[in-house]
Amino acid sequence: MENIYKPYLAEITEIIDETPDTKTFKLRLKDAEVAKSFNFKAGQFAEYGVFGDGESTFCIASSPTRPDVIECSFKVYGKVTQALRRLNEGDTIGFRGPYGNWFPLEEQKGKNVLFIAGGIGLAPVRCVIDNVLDWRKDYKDITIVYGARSVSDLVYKYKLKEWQEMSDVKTVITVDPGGETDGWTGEVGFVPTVVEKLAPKAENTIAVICGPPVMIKFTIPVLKKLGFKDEDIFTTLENRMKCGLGKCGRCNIGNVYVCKDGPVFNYAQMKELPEEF
Amino acid sequence: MDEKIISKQNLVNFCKDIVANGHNLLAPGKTEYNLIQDPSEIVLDTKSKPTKASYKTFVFPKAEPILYYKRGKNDVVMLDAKVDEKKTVIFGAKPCDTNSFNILNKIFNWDYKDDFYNERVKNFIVIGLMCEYSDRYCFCTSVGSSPVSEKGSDLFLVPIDENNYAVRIVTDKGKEFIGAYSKYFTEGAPEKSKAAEEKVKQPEVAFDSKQVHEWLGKNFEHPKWDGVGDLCLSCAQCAFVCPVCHCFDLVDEDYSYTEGRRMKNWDGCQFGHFTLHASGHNPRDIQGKRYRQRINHKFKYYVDKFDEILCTGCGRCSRGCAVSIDIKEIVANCTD
Amino acid sequence: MEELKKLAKELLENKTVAAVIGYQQVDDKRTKPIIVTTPEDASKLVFNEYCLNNLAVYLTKARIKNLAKQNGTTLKLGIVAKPCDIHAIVALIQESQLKREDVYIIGMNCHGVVKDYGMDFSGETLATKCTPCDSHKPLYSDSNLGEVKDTPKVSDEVLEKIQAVEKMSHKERFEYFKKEFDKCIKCYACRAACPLCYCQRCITDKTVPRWVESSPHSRGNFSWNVVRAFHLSGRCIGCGECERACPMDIPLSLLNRRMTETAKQAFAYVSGRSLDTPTLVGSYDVKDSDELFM
Amino acid sequence: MSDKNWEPKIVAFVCNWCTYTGADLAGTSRLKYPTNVKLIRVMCSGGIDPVFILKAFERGADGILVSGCHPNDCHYNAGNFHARRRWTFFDELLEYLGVEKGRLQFSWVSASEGKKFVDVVSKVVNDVKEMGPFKSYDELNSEFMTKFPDMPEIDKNMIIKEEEAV
Repeated sequence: MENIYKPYLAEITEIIDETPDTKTFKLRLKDAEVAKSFNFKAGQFAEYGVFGDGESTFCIASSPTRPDVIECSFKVYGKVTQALRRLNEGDTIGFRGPYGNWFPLEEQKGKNVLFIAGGIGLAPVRCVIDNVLDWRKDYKDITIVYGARSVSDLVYKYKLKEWQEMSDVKTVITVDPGGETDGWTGEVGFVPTVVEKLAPKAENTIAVICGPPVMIKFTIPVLKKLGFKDEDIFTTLENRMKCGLGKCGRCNIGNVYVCKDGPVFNYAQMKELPEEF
Repeated sequence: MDEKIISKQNLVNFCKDIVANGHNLLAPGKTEYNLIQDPSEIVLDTKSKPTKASYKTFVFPKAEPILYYKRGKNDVVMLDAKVDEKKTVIFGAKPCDTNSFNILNKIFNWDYKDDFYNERVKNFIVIGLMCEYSDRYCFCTSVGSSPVSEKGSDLFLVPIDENNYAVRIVTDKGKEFIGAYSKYFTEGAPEKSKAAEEKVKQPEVAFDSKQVHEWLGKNFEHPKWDGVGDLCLSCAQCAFVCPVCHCFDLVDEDYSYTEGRRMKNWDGCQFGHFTLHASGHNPRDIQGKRYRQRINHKFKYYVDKFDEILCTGCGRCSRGCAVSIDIKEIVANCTD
Repeated sequence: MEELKKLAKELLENKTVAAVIGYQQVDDKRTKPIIVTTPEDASKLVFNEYCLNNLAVYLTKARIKNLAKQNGTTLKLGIVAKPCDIHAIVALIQESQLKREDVYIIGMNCHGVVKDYGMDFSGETLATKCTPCDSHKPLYSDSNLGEVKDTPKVSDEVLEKIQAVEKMSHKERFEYFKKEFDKCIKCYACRAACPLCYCQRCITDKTVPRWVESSPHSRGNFSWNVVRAFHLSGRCIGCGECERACPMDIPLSLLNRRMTETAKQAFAYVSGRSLDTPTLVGSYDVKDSDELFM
Repeated sequence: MSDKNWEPKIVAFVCNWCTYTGADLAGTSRLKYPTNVKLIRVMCSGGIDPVFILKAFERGADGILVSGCHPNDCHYNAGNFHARRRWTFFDELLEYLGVEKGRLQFSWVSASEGKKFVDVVSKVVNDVKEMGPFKSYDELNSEFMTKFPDMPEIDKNMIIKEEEAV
């Protein structure tokens, strides 16, 4: 009998404090054989469990092209994330995954890619960015727009710096008005406004967008105005999940189970769904 | 399809043998299906009211450990939970109950396979019984079943006269099972059971499920949902007594400082916190939306995805509802 | 019940109330709750022995409360209430969940209701909550309707059961309740149907930390049922809705009634009887008995 | 574990201002009391939720003591008066459900009553010793756990001591 709910054990090899309430874990699967055969695709998620407190769902933030380490980032909100925060390097957590579908990167080769992320929403997008950067020659222009509430809420600052230094990537970082500090050199303004100002060309471009619901809500009209097709706008939905296996019914909206049929949807698919996310 | 005949007395002997062989024997009581120690207590009554709770708890328990763990300083060991492999025979189940496994099999076996469920079903023998009960809440005929439906049964009993039952052998599993008890069975007379079946009064067809499906597709936003939502009290009685509702929750609970288990518990979509995100955002924040999800999931989404209506028409949810919300009435009104 | 229909219609027409929460006939031995918001619908209202629900449960629901808010002013909510339901309304007012002026109580004289739908009304089918009941006329009401009839006299089944339970040894009692609680499936219908379980977030839904386990196994069921009974002790008005709502037939009234008796004996207090006194557990008396404490 | 060597586990919920200080006084006065008792300090007896008691029983307590300031002495004026009403109900309820009276006991111990604290604790310990282990509640725990008792052993160095656990 196979127990689909049984997690792998994973060791926390490194903890990075991103913001006061966001952390990044680097994980190593303990079972050497599992670790060897483990593979996933950009956009998939996993269940991270603290024994005694339960499991929580986050995307895998590292790129599948860099398979030796699994990374995840989370913001402390509920019971499990609070328990995760208390853990130290060397501790063991449960890891179930990878689950769900992925961004169709293979099919989109030869196109320009526009990444738009807000707050902790950079985590799933980061996985795709790294993946695309590793396959750099297959894609044309790469643009990254990232915004957060304030400078201290920016996650992956080391990554942002890395991307900004790349000559073949255009990186725009913005903070909400009022969130800037004295030495802030990036943009000030909400993500939709910044995208509008930037006006990336829609032709032969796909947009990968992830962030708080309100950001997505206002950015999509901007993209539509710029001429993006529904099928070229991708996002990942974040519904509450428990099993990740399409059983527990929590993430069911319309005819889909977000954990199985998602979490990656293009805007055309999203329009078909009832608005329950 | 094979058919045999068994006398009432032999039926009791048959049950006694089942218990003597160390199998679990379940039969409907007033509230739930009970584990039977003394088979002479079993009353087989086609006119009895359905139990308040369905028997899904025996294949999909209300609380079930899926994993045990022990924590060390920074290490964890895990132990798989196992499923009791005892054979379970359910005796005298109503056709509206027996159909449930066909429907549940789909959700527990699409893509990933939930072996906790599968192992239990594998060890399950369902002996159905024709039903002559019908009240205002019954609507099995509206969802493609009937009081004489053999769907989901391994063996199906039809009373042909005062002292004898016709036993229809529906599946190979059923055939194999009664092989060991063949001494109790005599050759059957299908025409008698046919005649008995024809006499059964069928509940009226309350709605056309295809039309309902179509209507639901067009009326996601409808004032009706808020109307029901105002009356519904947001308990999960309807989901928990339902033979096919299958949503669950995974929770960890500690047994001591270092040991604990991960449980799979029933959960219900009518609870406000079912979809509540940790951030405080709730996609289904009011009861009307949750009730809409319940109806849509049963009569639309599940049909689209698995080609089965997620409902057996047993009417339990309506019968037990504290504020008398009648699913049959609501679904029947899902037409233009 | 013409006077009820007429009154409700008037109240809705002259905008005294925004809605009337009442009962609607389903068939001759069945009713269900209805929220009437238009004068035309007032004719659907009924009152008889089959009006089992305690409609006071709706008064604390946010959406129902919002119904009363119209064009910037807050109208009253009308409610058709049996005398026992009015106890619940009184308790809600005592506990500041409701203001007296926000609700228009259409108090019905009552001579008991049936145990369950579909039964003929008689002594045998009288609901167990009605046997010890001494309020046949509303204590508080804005209109008092209905005829006064005698309640059939039958023995107090629940009290007899309680006495039987109390005769058992501790071990037997524990076993008895464990067996009953084991049936619990944690659907929380008891909580949902209870007019006094109005917490926005119940203690069982709180996860950090989780005091009451959510699993419906022996341990979790025991905790939940103890906590539920405790949170209602000294508050329960005895409407019996929890027991009626329970799909697994757990005898919850054995607990509630027992705690009501404790409140009577130890503090001479019956819940929901007076708008002028504070609630029992929300107040204290320096002279309370000290017997329990070493 | 043989019955002879069995020692009861007692949890005492004590208020910060009186009983805890009283217990402190017992210590500084070098009074001896049974070591079975584990003190949990809370700010006021009025702040002890009955779910604390249930949790303690779940985790294997054989007896529980709840103790606060004497009436009229509450640091928060009325905490213990409120508590008194609530505990009257909770005590009745548990007794009715089949928990023997002595399993859950209550007392008022002031900051100056080191001797009384010793007496109270000794009484609770003796009472519970007489009643023996709290088996009834343990049976609630054993569901699912006894069915699969063969947990693999964890490396000895990895074992967390109860004191270290949070």
